[in-house]
Amino acid sequence: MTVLSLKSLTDAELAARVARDIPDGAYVNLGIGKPTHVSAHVPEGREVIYHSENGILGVGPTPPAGEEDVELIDASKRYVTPAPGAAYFEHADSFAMMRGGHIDIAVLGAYQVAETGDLANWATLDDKFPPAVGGAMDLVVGVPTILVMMRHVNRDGSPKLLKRCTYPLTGLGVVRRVYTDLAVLDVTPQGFRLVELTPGNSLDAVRAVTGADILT
Amino acid sequence: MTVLSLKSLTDAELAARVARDIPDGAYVNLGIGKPTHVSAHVPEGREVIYHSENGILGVGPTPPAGEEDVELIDASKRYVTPAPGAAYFEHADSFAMMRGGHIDIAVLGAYQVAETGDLANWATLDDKFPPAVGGAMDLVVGVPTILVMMRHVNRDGSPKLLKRCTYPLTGLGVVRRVYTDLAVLDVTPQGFRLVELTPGNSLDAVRAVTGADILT
Amino acid sequence: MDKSVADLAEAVAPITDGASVMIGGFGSSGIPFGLIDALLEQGATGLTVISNNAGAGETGIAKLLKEGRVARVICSYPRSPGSIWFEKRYEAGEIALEVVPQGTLAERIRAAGAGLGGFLTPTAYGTLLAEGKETRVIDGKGYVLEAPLHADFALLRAERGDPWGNLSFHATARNFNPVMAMASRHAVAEVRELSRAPLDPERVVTPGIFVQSVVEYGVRP
Amino acid sequence: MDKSVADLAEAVAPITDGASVMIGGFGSSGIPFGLIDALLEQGATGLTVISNNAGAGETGIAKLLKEGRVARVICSYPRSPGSIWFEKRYEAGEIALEVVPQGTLAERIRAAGAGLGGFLTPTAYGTLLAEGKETRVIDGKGYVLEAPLHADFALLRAERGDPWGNLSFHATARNFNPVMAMASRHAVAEVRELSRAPLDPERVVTPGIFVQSVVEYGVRP
Repeated sequence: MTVLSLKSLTDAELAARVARDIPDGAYVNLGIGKPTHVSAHVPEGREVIYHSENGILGVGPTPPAGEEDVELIDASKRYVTPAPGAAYFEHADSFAMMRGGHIDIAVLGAYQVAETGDLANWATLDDKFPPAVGGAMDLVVGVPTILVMMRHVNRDGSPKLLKRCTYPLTGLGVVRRVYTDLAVLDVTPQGFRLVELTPGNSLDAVRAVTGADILT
Repeated sequence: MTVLSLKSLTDAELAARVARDIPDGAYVNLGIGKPTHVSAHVPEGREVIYHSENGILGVGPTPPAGEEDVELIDASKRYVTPAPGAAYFEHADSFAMMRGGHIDIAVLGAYQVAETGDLANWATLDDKFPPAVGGAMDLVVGVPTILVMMRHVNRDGSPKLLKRCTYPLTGLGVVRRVYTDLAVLDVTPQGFRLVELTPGNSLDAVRAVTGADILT
Repeated sequence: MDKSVADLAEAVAPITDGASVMIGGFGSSGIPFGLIDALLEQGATGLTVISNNAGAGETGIAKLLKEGRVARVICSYPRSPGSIWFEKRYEAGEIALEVVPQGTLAERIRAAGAGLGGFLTPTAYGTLLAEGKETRVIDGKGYVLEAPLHADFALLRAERGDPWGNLSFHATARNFNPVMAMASRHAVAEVRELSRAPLDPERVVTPGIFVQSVVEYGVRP
Repeated sequence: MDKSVADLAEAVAPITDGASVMIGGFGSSGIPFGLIDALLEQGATGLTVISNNAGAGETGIAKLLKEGRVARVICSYPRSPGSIWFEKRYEAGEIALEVVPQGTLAERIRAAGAGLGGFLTPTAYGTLLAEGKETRVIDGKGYVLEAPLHADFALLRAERGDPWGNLSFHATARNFNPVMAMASRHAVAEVRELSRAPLDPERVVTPGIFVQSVVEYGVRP
């Protein structure tokens, strides 16, 4: 299989690649899962303010063992601390920040991304598996820059980058850029456009595991 | 003129009459003008919590001279103090209290009240006179018990209690009870119904200065 | 004014079978575990539970689900690590589920508390969760009309309360608690510390007008 | 992060002719008098002013009206004791006036800040102020559809601020300031005290994400 000849970034390498694109002074929401690792990789000297939808702006590092506060967590339910300049607030205010366009960047995981920028990251087609939408739909309509970070293909080798999503959508035409273990792609009016290949991969090999065209 | 033979309550007597009907534990909004005087007359032993739409619940008495705080005022722009148990909040929250049905009673002044409970208290028909609506329209749609206190007639002797208001409306069918210097009247599906005449007035004399029927 | 009640049992006594009950909390924070346990003991059943999550492990909402007290769940994120009782009841078809985007859930609750008849939100436009709902396009952007979400009761968790019902919160335990207080006919708050003196009016997050009773429950989870 | 600016002039420098400007305050409280004076000096004209009142006496918004800088006023209560400059400009037909019920004004501003496309409010249903607006009846109650109200700038008054833009307020000076911070593209706050240390996260009323610059102005009116 073609997929086996590709060289994947590790999760940490992927997080570091995304982090490079987070500018100083940005207000950023990190989705649960892989995106939470981005904050650990933001280059020194940049002050990034993290929003967590459960009511904190200015999420700081994990507390030392033994100093956890069960009532001070992020949206992934991990223990956190307040960064300097942090604020606490309730849920309606928190989602006003998201929906109202105040957050600059959100980094989200995805099941599927379409070349139109459609995002599917909340429900599969499995009836038995109860759907759980959380705050993803609010983020994608309000945050001007939606970045997706994910594996380029599913475990079975099937593509996650598609002409059209087959899973229920989170939002229409919302994704700006996709970071995978194989490539970085912008979503343009013409479709996916290559920004860069991750080290050791050829465009042909990446195209072979992508369910849509890649423009260059 | 008939109006001259009537015996009017003073403003203080009228305020005291309204105050008698404010129960212990009520959340009350007092409109600007005459209604602000009601709080001074609530009988001893009752704890009434006053809401002022500019962001305080638990309005206390006027501060002593020299201790005024220009940033601690009520909706009539009078200096106030916080009562025990008071809270400060912003405008959207303040009007959520009003519109959302959380305040029990509002006491408002009026230009006109119709037998249908329609209230006119924000604009006249004078084009030169700029309209100023304030919070009255929000109060009347949200507060279940709207009490009006006003003079029974205009200075020129014309009635303020009418079959239909001639001034622009503040709200439709919202007034529960009207306290005037001549009588207390409930608004019922059948129209105004007499609760009591103020001392020294006959029903016939009051009817003569009222622009709608008074049921007994 | 004294809205304090002596114990958790008295606080949840008014809750009847079939009631709709908002329950504050997100993840492990801001959940009124004391009140939920008291509600279990009290026995009310056939409940509609409105909460962000549907419980995890064997505590809180998970315990209500385990004991079969819940007929319907309205939430944004029912499936979490350890949400086994929710999953069991859901797979067995024993509970009705309404999934609402988290911000829409918060805003629908706030709208109820604020006396609004509904609002237009861009959230979920063009998705499965907007199916059957009225939509409109304004200046090229699609919106979904969402209705206010009221409840009979709210169970809240706060850090500090006073006899007037004023509440303040600790860190991210604030979450849904303030809007739920606004949207329910009868809001009950368990507070870690019940102060007899009034809270500082500048530090009140939920003014007492939104709270019907307060009970001290000192345990911090 | 440092959102503090050196003086009032720098804070209002970005405001252009024809801009819409929200101005916090109710009566005499929570008005950014320092920023308004700086705006007068700066010279921007043809402004749309969105505020609860339209000024009184010869200060604040009244001075902007007196100097002919205002083309349009959106407010709930323009006529107050001493609002002579508003009345003069209004009677002379020199300003356009939109009167909005106070709660609807606050809610329209909040809706803009929260990214909503509008909301249904019972306020003003059946009155002159609902004329020409879409209405509907839900469960027998009438509602008016109201649109969000955005602005280019907001001038705010707060008690305390920090370099991250976090704000806290004093007593009833809070009023419209927090929602206006949310609804404007560029919110400027004058604060009585600019703290170099961050404010206590529990005491922040307006989180810094809503504020673009902060300037110290120690005078309390």
